Amino acid sequence: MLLRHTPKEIKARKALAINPAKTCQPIGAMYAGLGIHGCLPHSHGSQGCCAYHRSTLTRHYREPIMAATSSFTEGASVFGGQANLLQAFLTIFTTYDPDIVAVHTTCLSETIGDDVNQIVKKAKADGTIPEGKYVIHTPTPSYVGSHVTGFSNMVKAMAVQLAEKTGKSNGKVNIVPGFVEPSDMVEMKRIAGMLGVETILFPDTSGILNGPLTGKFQMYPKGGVTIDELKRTGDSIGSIGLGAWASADAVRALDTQLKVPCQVHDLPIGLLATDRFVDALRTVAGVSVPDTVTQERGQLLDVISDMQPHLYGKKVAIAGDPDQVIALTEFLVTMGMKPVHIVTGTPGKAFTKRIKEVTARFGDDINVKGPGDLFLLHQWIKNEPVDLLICNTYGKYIARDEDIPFVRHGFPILDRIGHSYFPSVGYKGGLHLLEKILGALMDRTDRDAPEERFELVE
Amino acid sequence: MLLRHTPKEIKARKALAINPAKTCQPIGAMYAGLGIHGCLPHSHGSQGCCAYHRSTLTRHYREPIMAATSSFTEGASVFGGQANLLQAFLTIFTTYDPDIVAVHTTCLSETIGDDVNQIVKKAKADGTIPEGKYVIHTPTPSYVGSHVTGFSNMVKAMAVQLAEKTGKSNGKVNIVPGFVEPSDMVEMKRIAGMLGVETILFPDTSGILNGPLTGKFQMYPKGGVTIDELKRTGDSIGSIGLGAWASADAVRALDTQLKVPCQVHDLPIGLLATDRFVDALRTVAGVSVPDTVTQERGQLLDVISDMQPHLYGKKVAIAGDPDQVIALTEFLVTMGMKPVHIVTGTPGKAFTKRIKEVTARFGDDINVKGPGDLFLLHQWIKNEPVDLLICNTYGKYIARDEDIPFVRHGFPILDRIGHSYFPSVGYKGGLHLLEKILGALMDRTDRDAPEERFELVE
Amino acid sequence: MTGERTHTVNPEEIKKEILAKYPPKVARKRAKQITPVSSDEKDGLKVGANVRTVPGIITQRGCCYAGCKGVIMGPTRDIINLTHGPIGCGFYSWLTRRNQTRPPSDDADNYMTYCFSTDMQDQDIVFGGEKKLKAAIQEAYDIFKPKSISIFSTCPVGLIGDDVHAVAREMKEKLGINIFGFSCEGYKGVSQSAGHHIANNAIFTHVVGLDDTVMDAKFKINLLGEYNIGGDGFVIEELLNKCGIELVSTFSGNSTMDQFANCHTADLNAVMCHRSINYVADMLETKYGIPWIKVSFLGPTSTASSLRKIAAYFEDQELIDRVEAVIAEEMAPVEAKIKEVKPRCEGKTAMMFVGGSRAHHYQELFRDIGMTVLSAGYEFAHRDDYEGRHVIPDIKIDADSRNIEELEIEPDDTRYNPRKTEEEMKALEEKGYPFKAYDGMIPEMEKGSLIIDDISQHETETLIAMYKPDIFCAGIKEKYAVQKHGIPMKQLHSYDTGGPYASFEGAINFFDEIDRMLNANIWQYLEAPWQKNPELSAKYNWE
Amino acid sequence: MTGERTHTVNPEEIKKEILAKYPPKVARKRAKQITPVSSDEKDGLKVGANVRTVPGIITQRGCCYAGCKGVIMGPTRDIINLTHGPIGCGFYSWLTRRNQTRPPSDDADNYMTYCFSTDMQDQDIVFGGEKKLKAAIQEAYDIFKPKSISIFSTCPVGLIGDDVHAVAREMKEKLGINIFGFSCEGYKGVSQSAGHHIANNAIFTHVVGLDDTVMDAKFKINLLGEYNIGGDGFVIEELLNKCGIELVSTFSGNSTMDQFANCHTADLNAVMCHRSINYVADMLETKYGIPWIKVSFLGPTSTASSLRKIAAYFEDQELIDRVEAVIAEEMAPVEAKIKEVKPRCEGKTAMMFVGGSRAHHYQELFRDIGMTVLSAGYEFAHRDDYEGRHVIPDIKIDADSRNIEELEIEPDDTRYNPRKTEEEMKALEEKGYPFKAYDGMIPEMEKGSLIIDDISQHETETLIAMYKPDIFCAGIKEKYAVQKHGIPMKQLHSYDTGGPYASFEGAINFFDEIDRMLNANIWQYLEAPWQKNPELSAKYNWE
Repeated sequence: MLLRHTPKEIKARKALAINPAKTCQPIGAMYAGLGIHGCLPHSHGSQGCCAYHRSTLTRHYREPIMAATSSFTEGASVFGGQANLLQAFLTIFTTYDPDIVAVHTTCLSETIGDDVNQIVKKAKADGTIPEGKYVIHTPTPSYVGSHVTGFSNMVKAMAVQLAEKTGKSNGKVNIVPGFVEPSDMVEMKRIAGMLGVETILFPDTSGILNGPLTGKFQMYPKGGVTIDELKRTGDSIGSIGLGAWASADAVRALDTQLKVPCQVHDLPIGLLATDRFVDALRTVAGVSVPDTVTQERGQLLDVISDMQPHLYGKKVAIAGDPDQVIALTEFLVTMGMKPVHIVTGTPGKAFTKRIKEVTARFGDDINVKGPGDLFLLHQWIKNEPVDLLICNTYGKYIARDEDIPFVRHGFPILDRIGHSYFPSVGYKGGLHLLEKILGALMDRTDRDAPEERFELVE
Repeated sequence: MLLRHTPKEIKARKALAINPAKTCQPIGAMYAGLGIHGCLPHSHGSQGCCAYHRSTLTRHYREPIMAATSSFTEGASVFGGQANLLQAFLTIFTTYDPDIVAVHTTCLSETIGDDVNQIVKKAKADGTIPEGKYVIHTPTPSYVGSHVTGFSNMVKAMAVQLAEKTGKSNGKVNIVPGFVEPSDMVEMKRIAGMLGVETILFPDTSGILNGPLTGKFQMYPKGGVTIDELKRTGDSIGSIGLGAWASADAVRALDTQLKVPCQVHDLPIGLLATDRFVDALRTVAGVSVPDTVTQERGQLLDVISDMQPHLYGKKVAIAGDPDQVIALTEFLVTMGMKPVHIVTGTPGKAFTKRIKEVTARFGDDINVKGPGDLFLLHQWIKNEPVDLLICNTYGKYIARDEDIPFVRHGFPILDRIGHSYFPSVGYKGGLHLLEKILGALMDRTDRDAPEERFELVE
Repeated sequence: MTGERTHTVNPEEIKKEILAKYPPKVARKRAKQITPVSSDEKDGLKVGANVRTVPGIITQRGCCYAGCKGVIMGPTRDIINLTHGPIGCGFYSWLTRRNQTRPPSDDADNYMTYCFSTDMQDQDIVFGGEKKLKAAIQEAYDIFKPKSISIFSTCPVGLIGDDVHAVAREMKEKLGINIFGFSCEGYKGVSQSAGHHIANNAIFTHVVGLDDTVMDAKFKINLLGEYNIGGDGFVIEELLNKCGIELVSTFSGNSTMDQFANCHTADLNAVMCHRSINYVADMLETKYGIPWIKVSFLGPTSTASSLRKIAAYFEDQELIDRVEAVIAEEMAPVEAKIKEVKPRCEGKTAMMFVGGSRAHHYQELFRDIGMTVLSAGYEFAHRDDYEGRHVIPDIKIDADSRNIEELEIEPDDTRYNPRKTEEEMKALEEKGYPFKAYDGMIPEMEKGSLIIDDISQHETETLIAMYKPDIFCAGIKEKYAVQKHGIPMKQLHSYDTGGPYASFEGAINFFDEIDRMLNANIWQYLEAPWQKNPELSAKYNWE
Repeated sequence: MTGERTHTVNPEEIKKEILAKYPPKVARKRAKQITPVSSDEKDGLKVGANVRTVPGIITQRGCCYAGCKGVIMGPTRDIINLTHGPIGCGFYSWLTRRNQTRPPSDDADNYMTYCFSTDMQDQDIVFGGEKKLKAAIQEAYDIFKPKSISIFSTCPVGLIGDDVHAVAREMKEKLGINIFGFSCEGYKGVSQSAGHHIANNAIFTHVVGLDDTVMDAKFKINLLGEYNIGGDGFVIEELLNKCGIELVSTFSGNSTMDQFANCHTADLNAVMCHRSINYVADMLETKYGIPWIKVSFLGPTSTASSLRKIAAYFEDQELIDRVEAVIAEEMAPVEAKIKEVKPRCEGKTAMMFVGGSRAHHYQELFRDIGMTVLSAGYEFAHRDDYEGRHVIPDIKIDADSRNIEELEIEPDDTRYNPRKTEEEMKALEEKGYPFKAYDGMIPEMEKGSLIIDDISQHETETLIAMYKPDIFCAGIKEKYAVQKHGIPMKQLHSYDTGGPYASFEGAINFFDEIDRMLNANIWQYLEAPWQKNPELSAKYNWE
């Protein structure tokens, strides 16, 4: 057994995290920063943080992840990181020439209390940040929240630190897509496009983290939301934040500070959440939903109805980020499946409440914990086995030990491709998810079928 | 063992087909007919043919397949089927009100020598075919060729029997997509759209065989090439036939009869065949290829290069339709894989030649047979095992017996979803195929890995 | 809320509505096959059946070959079933029926997963296919050394005059194994039914009686007309065995040629699907003296009563007691399941159009969970399957039926052995024991329902539009057209991916399945929010 | 065609080109770490190393924690490695290094697949994390009953003043198992290297020497600095065993605490990665009298010579003979593979920037198949890893290094036992036997090549643009930036998904891998047809 020390008996833990279902803020902030065109994310802390985040993002996307670090030494940790950050700006703008640097902090710089805002001001004032170049920044202490929090913080920083209000509407809708894949961002834009809604989607890692092989490395690939677009988010007719954890803060800040009205919705994963997303776009922009969208909806519905015998009543364990897990759970319930063990690593009390809402038809018959970890999830599974596990790559250890069909979803996925290219949001994304879920379940049926029940037609 | 009687030792067979890799013409003609908007395919023969074809197409598409039959009895078989066909026209146009009926024959009506052309003329003359309604027809004797031949024949009938030449160019390019999925047809149109090329794609089963669930059954769903469009194919600037087996006859007929110049290309599956398709579109229409297309190409290339360790040198067995298998084989070779056993059930001498071309780097070290059957393929595999099998659903019996990773591709796929919704043509289709291939290979690696080699990062 | 609908729709009106859309001659023809059940008095109701389908009408029906090869011979595992014809016929009948097969060992014969065909080409049509057929048999023999090969004729075979029977005789002699053919060309008869008859005849002629070994068992019967779809046959056999009853053969789920050869040694024939196999039952009685009874193992009541019928036949108290004990034991979980499921299904409505017996047999299962069958009909039945066997003498033999050979069977010279004396039979019958009896579907149909034989796509649509049923049962070709309406559709040919549904165990599966289908939440999402609520004002909110 | 390039590019020019793009101060700093090899005479070449990375420069380097927890302690399977800090550090070092572990039985301890962390929250930062750390240790003990727990400090731990060592002592006493801590905060030192040193110190202090049991084997050694990436350690151990040499311990691939506790009973330390583990080798010699030698099992020549070196140490003819026999046997397939692969690889060029020894060790493997290394450098080495151990006395201890504790080791009172007398050592040395010797990378580098320490992204780009290498070796962070150029990139930290590459067997794997990477046809398709041939005339054709 790969996880041979995991006992069935569950003992309460208060201090020890085992096999976490989250990681720390800065990586989320780095990911968000990569979604601005011409941006170099910068990690203000020990160089190991930056190395770890770049490595993990690289393994997940199989794409270059460029980011710089303040390379703290013991001295800097004692005397403060201002000199490091100023040197970093100088090096970066001289050598790598980004349009914008997105600075996030780490537990180190937060613990010693570096005032990044102050340092950036100084750097602007003294020309270390050249004219026409931008620096945005956000505190992302690793000991608060999770990678989702870090993402949220950096997205909020984009809005707050760049958005301007001219008073003249640009007729666009801001979409904050949440901590999702580049493919998901493309799909959100495609859906909005089908509705004829012009959008500013930020951050936008498409074109950057699913880039082509062309024989040429580009430090700043095509793609990403532009600084100019970010500035104009203040003139949009409204904002839609997708995912309360990852996107609410940014759209609310625009609402509060620049009076851009906002809505916060679940990530549009699955039939109903996509319905709400489309409906929100429609009502915010005052457009009609074209038949092409309704057609895609109907296709998803069609496949779900066709495949009911394989879906209905199947028990599922899920772990992942709260916005993802909430929408996924609702999708599974919509399809007739029964999510029985649900964990997120990211804190936030609303999680349990929302999960209880979307699983209401099952009453109290659901294990849910946020924040929880994969060790707990595994123990739950040992106590009540499931037909399917949906989790990031780390779930594979549980899946193999317990011999459970496994669908990879979430962050990070280190051992398969596809997530960068095929969305899970929208109706098409739902179909793709469904294809994977059915594939996992039906492969298992085929594997375990006695010969007389090995079926040609399923 | 599911196929327990299949011996390793190969004995030559001349008369006995075992586990065929093809089926008969009429089903291909029926499928093609469904790709015209408002069309009811009609099977001129025994009602069992129609039932079988509808069942198989239904199981593959999980969609309603509407088609009528002449319901031959013994009497009709002796005295000829004219009365049946005339009655059928009457019933059909009265009760089901299609815009067009696409008649194909069967071995029965062919053997007795029914002159469908003559019957249709008569029915037109006497008003059994109402004014403004159309009937096209093609001979599809089951004892010649395969389902691909039947498809080709019906597509040719569409062109020949409906196309007109006004002398005024419509600026469009005809695309005959080959015997592919609705999703593939959508993708071909999307690619042409990205290039800004206006097309008439026929037949077009998208919207018809991947339809939505809406709470209402539509006998003639939205979608399909219209009769009007088919008429105008004669005014197009050129035709591109994709797949020599399924599409060449139609585009050549348009060339010969109406002087619409044509090109015939491989199905655009995989990097290089898609390159040729895009390049053909570009040169025929005289347009530039936009960056968006080059970007998609680069994405496919990128993933192939990233995943080389999992692909390179892997041995593959493939069975399917000749146009599909040729393009697939080339794709596998492009990716560094080694297709070692290749079978199609459809006759045609060019098959072996083309396969030898695309596998040239492996010299004579390849088993290829057309027409061959799955029994032979299985025997080859027993003699030289492979790392992957690509085949329609019937391949699952071989895959389970021989414990080979299995990717479903081709017709029919009766036990999984996805083929109707996710293309395998184009660069995106290549990515989707690749996702499936890698999934199959890597799942196997994970399954068989000793614990110390069970990898988080692959 | 539900169930009320039944009474708001008049079946006569529906019939009218249906016929209105046909050309007059077609309407007249169809009228005879559409029978409203307008009152509780059902005597004299007739249902036209086993007649030609009007060309162009979009029927459910298949062909003679499908009935012969697909239905009857397909499930037999130890024979090479060789299709003589173009590739399609063999291809489409390859593994598509879900009849399960479980050989006794890993090296026992099992050709179920194989498709054998002569794959006729145009030159075979022109010059005749007998040579190729012979060569194919030889190749099959060389590779597989099977104990038996059968040949199925497809449409062109009869037309070009290939004599498959002569070829069979020749190759049988040459190879020394049992080889025989079926003249089951697709155009014969009006539906699969012709193929059943042809299959029955050939099996009876070429196989039955070849092995006189008598099984060492006290109560041994044949189960006829059970094809082991989704494992039905397995659970029925288990149930019988539990009662102490042994199967000599099953026609033809999970069957072997050896069982057929030996089946004349059984003491009773229990017939499930009357339509497809009653010929064999009759012939076995005439030739060997084995009585037959109609049974059904679909639905707990039928299952119990069928077991009791078999036990009563043997007139053995020990067996009768054992059967009662088994019924008591098995019924408990079924009743518990009904209790669980019924509240969610009660009052809902169903329709079923399928086969030649299932559209009848399954009605009990729906009734058990409080559901009403609004309309039903068969795909390839004869009038007796609707009206009961008493109608047989009245059935007019038309040209299509006349062409299907009726074997002349005589009592076997040496082996005719009436299992019961005439007196014993009479005594049982007087106690109400129903030998050779089948009342058909009509008695099951409630007032307000509609019987439709050989239903068409147009009729299906009209029924759905007017009756608005909660569930529809038919075959794969109808499935998705029905489901597009948002109405779940259950395949009662192949059971979708489900089953077994026979026996007590199967009933539980079926109740669960219907419960799932009626109550899956997916059907509530047919409308998108913008369809439900098309106004266009945005409400901004923070949560 | 290839290989020629080497001589067309002047390393001095490249250096100039690189430096031109830096701010002047940065350029001055980097200049010291970039060393062109401009002539065949390499004496006196210096490579600045183990110095701070300039902020903002996009370095390959990680942190002290990564070196301590990730590299050294990570591979040890029977200890709970508990990260005290926010969740990220533990998360990123969870199963990401491909160091393989094979416990002797299914129930033997193996915590490799687990990530343990105190997941510090803001209140822990404010109020101190010791309480939580203690509780976490208690919980770990309660659930797992491990034989040992170690604690890794992350950045905030040192800053807020948590005394992990005090906690360790307290809990060790309370629970009666071995518990100890590492002050390996991420900001310490200038790279992972600091962490190696800290890990070495703690293991030596808290574990080595705890078990005096002597293994019953004639030739027993420790293998130091081998982390079993991709199974390298497995094949090396197999090879040694084949020769009759037993491993008492490996630092730290596939290792256990018990092995560490017992390692002082070995008779020789063979050091693979000099950089990461030479501290332990030195300390074991000082305290227990075990000599050490530098070995490498990467490349067949090195592997053979390392085996011979070990055999020579034991001065046992039987062993020497056996080693020669093994080498002869193992070398044959390697030579065959070289013969197969070399024609396809010869003349191609490589670069490697990685680790603290691999950028040196792997050069032999490339050379064996006719390839040239154009440029190389380490990520976290010290000057001795470039220039050889003779330079150690000259290395200036800067502030960053000074903070890393240097243990004062004395010979053990009772257990100090020189394995060889001074005379024996001297005798061997006079025969050229190289105790404690390491010449570093420089001798490997050819004229025209360029050595770069702590390479940056900008420098990588410049190298690629100017040298146009055929293959590039580095780590995951560099992989795809390199491959975007159409140049295959081999990870030499984690081997991508490959390995083992050590020993004779591994060499064959490596040659195959490089052959594949250089010759995969995918690289020839970078250009689309419309890019190659942009004119716009259609050619119509029928085939």
